[in-house]
Amino acid sequence: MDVMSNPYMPYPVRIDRITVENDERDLKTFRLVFLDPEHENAFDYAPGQFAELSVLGKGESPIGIASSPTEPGALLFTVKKTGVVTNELHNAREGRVIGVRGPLGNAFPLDRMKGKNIVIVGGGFAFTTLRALTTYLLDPSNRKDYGAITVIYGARSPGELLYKDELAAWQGRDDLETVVTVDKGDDEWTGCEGFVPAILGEVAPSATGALMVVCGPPIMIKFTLPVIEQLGFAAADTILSLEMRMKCGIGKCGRCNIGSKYVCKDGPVFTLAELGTLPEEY
Amino acid sequence: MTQKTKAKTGGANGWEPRIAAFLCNWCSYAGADLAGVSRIQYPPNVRVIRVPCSGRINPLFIVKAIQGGMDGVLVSGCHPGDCHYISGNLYARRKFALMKNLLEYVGIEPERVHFSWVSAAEGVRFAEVLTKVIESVREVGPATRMIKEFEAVP
Amino acid sequence: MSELQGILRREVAKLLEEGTVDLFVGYVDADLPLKTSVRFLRSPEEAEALVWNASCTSNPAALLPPLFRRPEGLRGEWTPPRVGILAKGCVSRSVVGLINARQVPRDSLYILGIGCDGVIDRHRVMQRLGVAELAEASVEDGNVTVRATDGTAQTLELVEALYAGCRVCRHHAAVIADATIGGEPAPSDDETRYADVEAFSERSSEERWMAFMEEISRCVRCYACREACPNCYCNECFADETAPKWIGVTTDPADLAFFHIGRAYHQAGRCVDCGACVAACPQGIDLRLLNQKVNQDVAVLFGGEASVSLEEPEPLCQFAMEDDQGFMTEP
Amino acid sequence: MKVLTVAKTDVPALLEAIAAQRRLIAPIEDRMGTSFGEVSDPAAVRLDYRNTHLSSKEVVFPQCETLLRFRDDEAEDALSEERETVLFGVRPCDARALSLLDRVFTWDGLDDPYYLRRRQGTIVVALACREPGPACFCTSVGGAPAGEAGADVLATDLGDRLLLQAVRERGDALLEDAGVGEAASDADVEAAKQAAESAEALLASVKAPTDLERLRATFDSDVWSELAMGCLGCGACTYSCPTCHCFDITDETRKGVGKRVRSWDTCAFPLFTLHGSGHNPRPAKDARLRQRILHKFLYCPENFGEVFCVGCGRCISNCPTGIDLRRILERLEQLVSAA
Repeated sequence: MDVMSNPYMPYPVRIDRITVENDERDLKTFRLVFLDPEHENAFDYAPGQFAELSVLGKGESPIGIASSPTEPGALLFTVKKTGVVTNELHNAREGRVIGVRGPLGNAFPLDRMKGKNIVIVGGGFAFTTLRALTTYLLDPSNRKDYGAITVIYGARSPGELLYKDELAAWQGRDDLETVVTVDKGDDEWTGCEGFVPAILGEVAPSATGALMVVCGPPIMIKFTLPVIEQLGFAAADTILSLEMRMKCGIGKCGRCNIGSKYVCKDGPVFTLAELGTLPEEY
Repeated sequence: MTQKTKAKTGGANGWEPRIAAFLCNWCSYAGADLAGVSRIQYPPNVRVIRVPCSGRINPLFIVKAIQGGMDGVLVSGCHPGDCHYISGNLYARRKFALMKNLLEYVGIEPERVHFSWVSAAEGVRFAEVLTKVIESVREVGPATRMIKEFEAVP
Repeated sequence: MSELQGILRREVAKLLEEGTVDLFVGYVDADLPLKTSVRFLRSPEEAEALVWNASCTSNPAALLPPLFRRPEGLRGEWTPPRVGILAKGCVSRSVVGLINARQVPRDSLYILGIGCDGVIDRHRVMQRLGVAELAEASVEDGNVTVRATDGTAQTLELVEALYAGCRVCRHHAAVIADATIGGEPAPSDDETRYADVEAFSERSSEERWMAFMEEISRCVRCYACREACPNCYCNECFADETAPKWIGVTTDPADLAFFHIGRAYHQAGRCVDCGACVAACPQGIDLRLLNQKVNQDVAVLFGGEASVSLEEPEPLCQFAMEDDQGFMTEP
Repeated sequence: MKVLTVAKTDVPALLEAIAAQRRLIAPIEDRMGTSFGEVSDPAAVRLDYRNTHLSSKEVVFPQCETLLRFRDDEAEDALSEERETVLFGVRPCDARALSLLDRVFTWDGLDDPYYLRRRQGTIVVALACREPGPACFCTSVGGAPAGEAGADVLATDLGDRLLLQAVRERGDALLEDAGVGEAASDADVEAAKQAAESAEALLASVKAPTDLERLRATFDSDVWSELAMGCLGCGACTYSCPTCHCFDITDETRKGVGKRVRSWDTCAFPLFTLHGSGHNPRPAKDARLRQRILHKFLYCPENFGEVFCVGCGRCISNCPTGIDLRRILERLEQLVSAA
């Protein structure tokens, strides 16, 4: 059976470049290039979706796609070293062939976002698909479709921030507001200090005609949601992305099942209103 | 790996036994070391894994080694009474007796699983034990039980 | 039996009534022939449902350790519950094993010992009678009666229907108890305790390997044997570990062999031959054939018996200088 | 559609004719009673059993199935051509379970090629129940002892002969092709109907909760920890369940050669949902038991409009501690109707 019609077959890709993202060296970004250009065409994705990174002999790991479809030629995945597969990836060298299976899951509601102001709030390592979204929105062919863009991104320390060069570039642009914060700065840090919820409260983006997209570790989400509510964002206008253990990625294996939803198929992107109808099992 | 493919990759006689040897750091590893520096000849079929104490050996290591394609396993530690940790080898002795019996019982050839005491001063003894282990494994041939089979691939 | 059942219900009602225990775990009737359910009782009224008969096969000690683990995420004070358990001989030994292994606190337990004449092995009944199903069966007058779809009935003497371990049991009564009900059946002096193991051992290595693989080839990896065993309280079983990954999750013969060798081996010096794993296996694998080998070796080599006392360390938690080392390789 | 009778003495000939060009899987006696197995001797096929101790899902959804094979970094899919298979003599509950599995494996257009290849090549001959087993409750969950769901042919034991009613094209073609048996009389069909009715009358009725809205409200109830107290957390129930379909995907490898395999898995195991970070959304067995029950009786009805339980009773007879799904359902219904 053709690789493109068997959902369990990964596309072979070459690790083109590996970037160490943080001081702890447990976050690396992999730039992956399809061996077969036809596969790249078939891999039709949108920001918010994820894919299974496949290392033959080790297994697969579901990872959010950090690149935007507006950056053709390669896919980006930022991977934290946690288990068997991600360890293997971290030990891999540039040039190695691995597999990508996807795109899987749903995407951020790009159509619904049109004409709206977009507030993007991210914390730590969960910023990956938000980078994809921001990059997509900033693309010259898309930028005019969307209103004001505010990005608030925080990490534990300056060394733990992802995509530092891009953040700097965004901060220099006038078509979006970028606020980067760290829990605690170091000697060289000149930017914002403070937790994401507090900074969000200070920046206080208007909820009028706006959508909120928020991704981060559970503890950040917990304290950010009340702020979002205070700012006046409705639950239906607050968009989150869930993390669950996954295997098949196509709504069969049952692992990521929450209530009647399968995170891999119906998610990972949900509005806060949708999450409210699901049992709290995530 | 099956018997057949093993035969293909083997030496002049078609096959050479591969032995995993778990040696305690304080006695048997030093014994093996002594055998080496004393230029005592012993067969090269062994892969040595150094462990702090024979009491550290999880008996499942032995099963895993055989499943992983080793043809025989040797576990060696300090003589009773000489354990660096006082009694690690004595607890281990009970565990090993049971594991050896259980493996033999389910049909893993007893010739593959060996235990011995070798002190740091016994370089000769180490070489002798190892030679005996290899002879014993040679008698039963390549390990085939517990080995996972894989179909042909591209 | 029914008189004893009455005493049991009264005793348990009293324990719950007087607040001696918060929970009591015993057996109630299941809606299936030759089966009972394990039930945790909270109120004295529920004690009326308790039963005591030859179908009380499970070992409820397996359910104890989680009760004494602090609930995840709970902050502040937490008092473990006081739990009563109906303990036939083997169950009481499992409780001893759990106490010795610091998995359950003695102080929080109330052990109600009960004399046991042995429990039925359903697979054995089917095999002995040559029936494929136990759709209708009952125990009357020391006989197990099984009725087939065509209405014909077959009977088997109860003693013949018992789990093999029960027929050679030395501990019909609880080895520790806070109170005991029922008589104290005499321990078996049956010398055939390891007969199956000995018969198996006599076969050739090749034959044993084939027979072992044939037996475990039925395994579906449901881990009912593991979960039903009070000894399997590990937070993470070797079979579930991924680093190191001991075994795959498949039913490849090599994975099955590793699991069953590992499982049986981990019973060394701890198995009380309660038969819970055998009763739990949905595939009828003769797990006792493996357990008893290890039990025999522990008894013969170290003269030990698992979990019979709170004072004596378990057989593998001790050693003797003069332990047998005839198995060692000498140059 | 063909309606035939085959004398019991001709059943081996029928099976032989079916097996001539296909793989024949039927109930065969084994140590645990009756199990599905590939038939080599038609005389060994048992049609007088109540139910097999494991379900027939293994035929279309094997416990372990190779998805792909690989060497180093190169993989190829392991989809093999499947021989046409006849699953002969499954109870209607198991046949119905196959039709439910179909829903999952084709859900939202996300077809599972491995499942479909087996399923599409499998012709199902269901055997109506005359004497339900002691744990059976199919009529309480939408099934029937002579139900046709998932079946291509429905067979009924009429004493000295089998009545074979084709209920789908494939079944019709199978009977045509086998060429054994003669046209059935109206009396035979009537007799089968009677048999189905009397079997139905033998089945106890279990009051299962049907109000989904209220069932959802039990999520935070204490009832789950009460129900889960006796649960060991093993997979005996889910592995013997004909509709449970959760699986794991793992790589098996040796020196660069290997395979990617999917194997049955179960929500009863803590590892099932354990995140890499150590967080577990269902950390305790009450949450896991709740998942098993609500998946079948709430989430699947929401997604597919059908309860994912066919009332075969295997989870009941296989539970090591005697947990009885019927009692769980009644307890939930009690709770739901009291709400």
